[in-house]
Amino acid sequence: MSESTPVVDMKGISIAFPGVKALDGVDFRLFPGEVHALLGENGAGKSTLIKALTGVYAVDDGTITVLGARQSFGTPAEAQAAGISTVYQEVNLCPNLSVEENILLGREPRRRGGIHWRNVRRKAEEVLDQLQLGHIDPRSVLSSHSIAVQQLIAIARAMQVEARVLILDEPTSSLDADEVQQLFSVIRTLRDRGVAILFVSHFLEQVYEVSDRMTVLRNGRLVGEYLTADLPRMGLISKMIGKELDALAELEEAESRRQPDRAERTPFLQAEGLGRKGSVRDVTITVHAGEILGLAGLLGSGRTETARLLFGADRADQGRLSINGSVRTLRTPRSAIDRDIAFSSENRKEEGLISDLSVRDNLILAMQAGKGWWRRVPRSTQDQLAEQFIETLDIRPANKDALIRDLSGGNQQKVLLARWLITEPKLLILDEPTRGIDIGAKTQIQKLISGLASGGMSIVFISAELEEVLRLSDTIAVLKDRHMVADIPNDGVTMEDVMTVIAGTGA
Amino acid sequence: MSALLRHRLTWPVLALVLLLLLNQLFRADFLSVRIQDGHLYGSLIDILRNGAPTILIALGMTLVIASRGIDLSVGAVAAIAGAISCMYIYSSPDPSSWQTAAMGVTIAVVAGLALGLWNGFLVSVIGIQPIIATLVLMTAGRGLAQLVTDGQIISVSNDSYQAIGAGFFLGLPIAILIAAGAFGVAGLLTRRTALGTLIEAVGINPVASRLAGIDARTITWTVYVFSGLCAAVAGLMISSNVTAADANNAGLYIEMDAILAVVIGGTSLAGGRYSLVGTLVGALIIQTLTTTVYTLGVPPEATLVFKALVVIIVCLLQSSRARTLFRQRRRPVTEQSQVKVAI
Amino acid sequence: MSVLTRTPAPLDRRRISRLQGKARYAPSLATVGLFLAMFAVGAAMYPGFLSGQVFLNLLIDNTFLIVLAVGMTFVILTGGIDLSVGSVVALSMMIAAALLQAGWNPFAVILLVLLTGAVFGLAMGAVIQVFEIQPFIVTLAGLFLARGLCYVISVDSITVTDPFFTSMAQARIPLADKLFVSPGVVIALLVVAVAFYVLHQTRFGRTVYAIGGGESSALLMGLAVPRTKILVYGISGLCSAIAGILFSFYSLSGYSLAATGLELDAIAAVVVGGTLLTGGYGYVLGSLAGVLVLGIVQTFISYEGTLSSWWTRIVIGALLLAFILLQKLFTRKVRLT
Amino acid sequence: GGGSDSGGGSDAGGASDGTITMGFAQVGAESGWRTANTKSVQEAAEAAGVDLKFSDAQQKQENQIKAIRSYIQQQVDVIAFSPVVESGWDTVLKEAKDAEIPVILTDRAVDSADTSLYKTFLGSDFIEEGKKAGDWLVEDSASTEGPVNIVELQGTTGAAPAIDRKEGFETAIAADPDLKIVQSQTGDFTRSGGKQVMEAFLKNTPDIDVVYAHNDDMGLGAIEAIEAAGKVPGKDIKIITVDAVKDGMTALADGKINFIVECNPLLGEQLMDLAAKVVAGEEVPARVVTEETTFTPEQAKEVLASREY
Ligand SMILES: Nc1ncnc2c1ncn2[C@@H]1O[C@H](COP(=O)(O)OP(=O)(O)OP(=O)(O)O)[C@@H](O)[C@H]1O
Ligand SMILES: Nc1ncnc2c1ncn2[C@@H]1O[C@H](COP(=O)(O)OP(=O)(O)OP(=O)(O)O)[C@@H](O)[C@H]1O
Ligand SMILES: [Mg+2]
Ligand SMILES: [Mg+2]
Repeated sequence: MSESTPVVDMKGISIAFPGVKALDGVDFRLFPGEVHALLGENGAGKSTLIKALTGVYAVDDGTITVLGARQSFGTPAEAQAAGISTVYQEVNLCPNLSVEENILLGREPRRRGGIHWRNVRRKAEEVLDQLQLGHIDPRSVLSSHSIAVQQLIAIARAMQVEARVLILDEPTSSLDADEVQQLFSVIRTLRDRGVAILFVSHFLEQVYEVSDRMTVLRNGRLVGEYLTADLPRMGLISKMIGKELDALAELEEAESRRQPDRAERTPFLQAEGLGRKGSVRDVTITVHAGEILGLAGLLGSGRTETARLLFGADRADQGRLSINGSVRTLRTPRSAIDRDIAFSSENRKEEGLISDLSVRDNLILAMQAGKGWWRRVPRSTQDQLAEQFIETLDIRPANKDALIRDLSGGNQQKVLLARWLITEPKLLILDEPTRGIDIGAKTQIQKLISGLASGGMSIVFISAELEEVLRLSDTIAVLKDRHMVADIPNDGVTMEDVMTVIAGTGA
Repeated sequence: MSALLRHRLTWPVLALVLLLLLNQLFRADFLSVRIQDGHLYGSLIDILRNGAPTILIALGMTLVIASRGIDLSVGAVAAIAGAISCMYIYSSPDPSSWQTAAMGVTIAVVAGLALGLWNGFLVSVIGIQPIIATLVLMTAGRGLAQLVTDGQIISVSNDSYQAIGAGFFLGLPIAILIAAGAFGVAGLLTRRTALGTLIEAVGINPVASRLAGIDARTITWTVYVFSGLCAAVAGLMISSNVTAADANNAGLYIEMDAILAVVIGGTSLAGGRYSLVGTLVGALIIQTLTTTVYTLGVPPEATLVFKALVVIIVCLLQSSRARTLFRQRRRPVTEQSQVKVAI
Repeated sequence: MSVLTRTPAPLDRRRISRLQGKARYAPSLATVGLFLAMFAVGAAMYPGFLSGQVFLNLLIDNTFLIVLAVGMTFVILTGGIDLSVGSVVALSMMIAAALLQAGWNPFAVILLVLLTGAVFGLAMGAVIQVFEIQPFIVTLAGLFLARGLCYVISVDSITVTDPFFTSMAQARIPLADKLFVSPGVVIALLVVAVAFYVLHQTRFGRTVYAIGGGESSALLMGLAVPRTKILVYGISGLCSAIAGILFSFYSLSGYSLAATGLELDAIAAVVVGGTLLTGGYGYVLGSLAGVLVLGIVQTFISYEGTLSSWWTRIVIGALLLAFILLQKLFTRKVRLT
Repeated sequence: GGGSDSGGGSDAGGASDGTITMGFAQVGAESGWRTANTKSVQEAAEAAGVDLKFSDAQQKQENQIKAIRSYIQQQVDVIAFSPVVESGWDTVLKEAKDAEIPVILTDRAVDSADTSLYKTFLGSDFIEEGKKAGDWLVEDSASTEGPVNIVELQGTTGAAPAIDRKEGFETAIAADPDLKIVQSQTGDFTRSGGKQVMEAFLKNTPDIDVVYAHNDDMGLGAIEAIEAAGKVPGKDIKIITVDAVKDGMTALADGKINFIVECNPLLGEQLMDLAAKVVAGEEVPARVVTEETTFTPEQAKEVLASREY
């Protein structure tokens, strides 16, 4: 990694949104042949910096130099033409088009005026193979794939061009270990070819594994630029959150929660052979009051679909479900909510956010829906609840009137979590609640979850990180190929145990 | 000051004022209002009275649009309501008593509610795209109205009935009082209860709203019923104003005027956030525009060109882009709601 | 931090997602199927209905609507709408008729009309894009403007006597035994073919779909969103002008009140043809089928011949409803979102 | 002969068994006048034993052309229609001629240069109606001194009756230089249009003497506006209209309207007579003008009871 001239040199970048100074005089350099991690808490300004570089936002102040030339891209297209290829934080593809098209949109190979569809398919397959995604049918519609797969396709799209700069904004938040490794090996190959790579992630292991250099932001300001080798992990964390190390030690401390005695617990929800045609089957689980049930399984194994059945978002057509001792058919989310069940979806953009409404309105939504339209939650209660949760979950900016779409990804997630906590459910189903959340907030949320369980709430917890599942859950239900294969009480279960179950039992 | 300039109602209100001033310029007594026969008389009063049906329909339309829908059938519903009430009064044994009028009005309003129910059913239960669902009634509705009147223009002479559209109370046109009342009720209903927020939520992201436990179906249904109600009352006003039910022409193209009013008022057709006050201003702009054409004596063949130009100018003024174009470039990509579902 | 690994996805998943891909065609296919069914019902109910010429008349009588629906499909695919098409048809007819009356060369007239339509559309597109005003309102203003300009040209109707236009109006292209189509049909079908090609074989066409799928995503993917959005309205304007010429061939006149409400017919045809008004899903061939469905509804009514005016309207509404309900029934299983 | 080989109920031989099949393509149902016209045709057809195929074009020329094509396809014996607009009929009329189906125009004319495309035109003369209105006014105001301010409520912009009634009226009043049209605006042939326009006129021009409305409905709307302004219709402001529908005649009898030019919608019987002759191959005159008169309040009172529409 030579100190040659940077491909990208941003100086004194400032961007203000109404009410927020998202970036304040930030400098940033990116050299060819390096993997550069951009780090910071939720809302630190990482995504904004990327968008400033790629022409999505106009900068208020500062200069951007790309390949030695002053640039101010007016559109992402111009940035792309200048050799900057970007995967933005939210999946930004077209759900109505096929996978191959999403990969090659705008640069389809042509032949005699028309698109050469055979070549489109070939090129798409090539890049999918590179990411070991050969099993995905390039002709399938994007929206038929889970968020994780869509994320991978977005990455495939970015890698499909011969770019000078590759920007990846939280590409790994929904990927599994294999895919992360696969992605990294491609990243390394590209780096060795001299591509400059900008990488954003909240997984510090990954940052240390793949990056050569890092830039830390805090509250829109530059904290510093470091060589990865020079900055130990704890040092990095304290730079990110601006606190000293002992405060962190406390954060890292694992929770020790009194596990309620199995015998004395009352089952809140029981599913027997629950299933739905074309979706999952054989879901037999019991969630007791005060218990955390973890759903483990591979990507696409049907965890999300199980959660949706339990919440009535999809209607079960097999098996039996009983809640609080009586048999119920959940036809709609409403009927689940009326039985004190809550569900926070993994797909926050499409299934969570009401983007044009304020943080307060979003927070209050589920509670309001429960009360019906006639009985409005009084404004004072709304304000008080909003303030309370903005404080407990450290939602930034701490402005209840901000539109939720203007919040950073992690902060949006917190608002959605708060939406359900306000309803004080008896069973809370959390699908990937910690995705895209910075390490401080993540620990906070984990604490919160076990705190809630201690208070008697039942929780169904889904996470792509098995460690997290193991750490929090009292019982682990394992899914494989969209049916349930095992139900393991978590008394000293290890990752290997779970892996064995997944690998072992025949399909 | 800059906050005032940014407010989304500033330009529509300004446009309205400009239009009124333009009229004043051409006719010195345009803005003057005098008392005649115990009630207010003047062009401004005419604008309010003639604008009342549009205001009313636009009110219902605002909520429909906020929920990501559209209601093309309002004109036909207005025609049906007018036809039913006039036919009832016309064929009743005592066509001039207030009881007859009251009964006719009641039947018409019930019919409006039923037609709203029907639209809402097609949209929220069957799941037909609103534009098509309401197109069905738009097409068939005028036929139904003509069926009721047997294709004739039904004249009634009933003072109580005539009062709805042409009468005065405390010197003010009753039509505008009704519209104001409906406006107040709608404002209260949507802002004092949670209805407004829930409609917006359904309009912005129906999937997320459902998962948050909102009964999107009932909400959607409700807005169409409300729209039907507004259209029926507007239809009563229209027919009462000329003391006759004209099944073919009553409320013709009023759906376009209403949508135009809603959009000028700053509500996006993509659903979501809406502004009732904006709609009110929008409807007044449209009515003033019509009156302006008559006042200025714009030749009939140039009338539409004139209307088009005014609409374009109003919208250009109102567009946030036009304002920022003259200032510095500030263009975050508008994060439109990504969820695409059939409206 | 370790995360689970993935086993290769089971094979049937591939098939499922492929099926979901096919489901995109379902609404359009349902339209075609239902059209055929209606034709069969008509044949059973009315003597003389089952004839090739009845079908060909559907094309002959709807050439302009087919072309309009094609242009409208482009616009709706991007999630927009164009209300001005009916008025632009009338304007095109007026310009053509007035210029022909003034003795212009018919080909020069056609060229000028097409240019006017395209420029009119592009101008609306530019206003929509640059000033970020909603398409509905811009094109509604366009509707007023074009209609108003018709009156400015002439309040009276103008007859076209130009020999070229007359020959285009009265020429018959024989197909088989006593079956014929008009030259307009050939032009309209050509427009459909070109549109199909553009939408499915060019980057521009794919961008149209992408914008409908998510405008901000398309922008972030580096697609030429602004240009495409403007062009789409240009295309719709151009199609309206072509439709205007076809209407002139059809009626050999220019009339300010012609083609009123045609925009609603075009929108209805597109939607009946399976296109989602929110954009992103739909096909021009579906729109063609949509036009035929609307046409056959009218044929039904004129064959019935005993409906009074209001029953005509009621029956049209009812048939439309029945059709939409059936379409819904056939595509019920399909979740497009 | 077309594709139908089964020779259904309405083959060309229909005439030989005595029943005539007539295809009638109506403009629409846009006014009470039009509905009366439709009813008259339907009733007359029934009385004459004519098998009537009726279609409503909803004011669209293309719909009317489609209907006529379908009549040709169905091989009716005679086609009658009220064209939405004057121009643009040559193609489809040629098709009818080729299929040897005679065509009769009702109510409105077409401007085809080739008059052999249709057998006859039965209907009123709109220019004449305008003239009659104008003539009455010239006569009526001959005694008054000074300028007479006229406001005109036009029909739908571009519609033939609107254009012709305006033209005829203007021609007639040119005879008296005192008569001046001070304002003219379209009221779209509707009551509410007439009322709104009149409201604005009243405020613009304080001394209106005469209202000339292209149909009764707009005149009736104007009456309401005039009354609301505190003036007396028929006295302070004179009103002339065209049509003579029942509501108009009632207002005339009440003295709220001063003069109505009749435009008779009851063409049914005349049409059936003509159709029978045409199908039988007899000669018919190329132009049949409907019997039409004018009404003063006194005449209105006499005939009001017997008016059918
Ligand atoms: N379009 C916008 N309008 C207003 N404020 C915005 C907008 N986009 C971002 N912000 C604000 O700018 C700040 C920085 O946001 P940004 O998305 O860059 O954070 P981030 O570092 O990417 O966080 P995360 O890790 O949660 O994704 C936040 O306070 C956010 O609320
Ligand atoms: N590899 C794949 N190819 C095609 N479709 C897939 C694939 N993986 C998942 N899906 C589809 O995505 C949807 C979601 O599966 P689901 O979300 O229940 O799994 P999950 O265990 O929650 O996995 P994830 O970690 O992706 O959320 C299902 O409809 C499934 O058919
Ligand atoms: Mg971010
Ligand atoms: Mg999942």
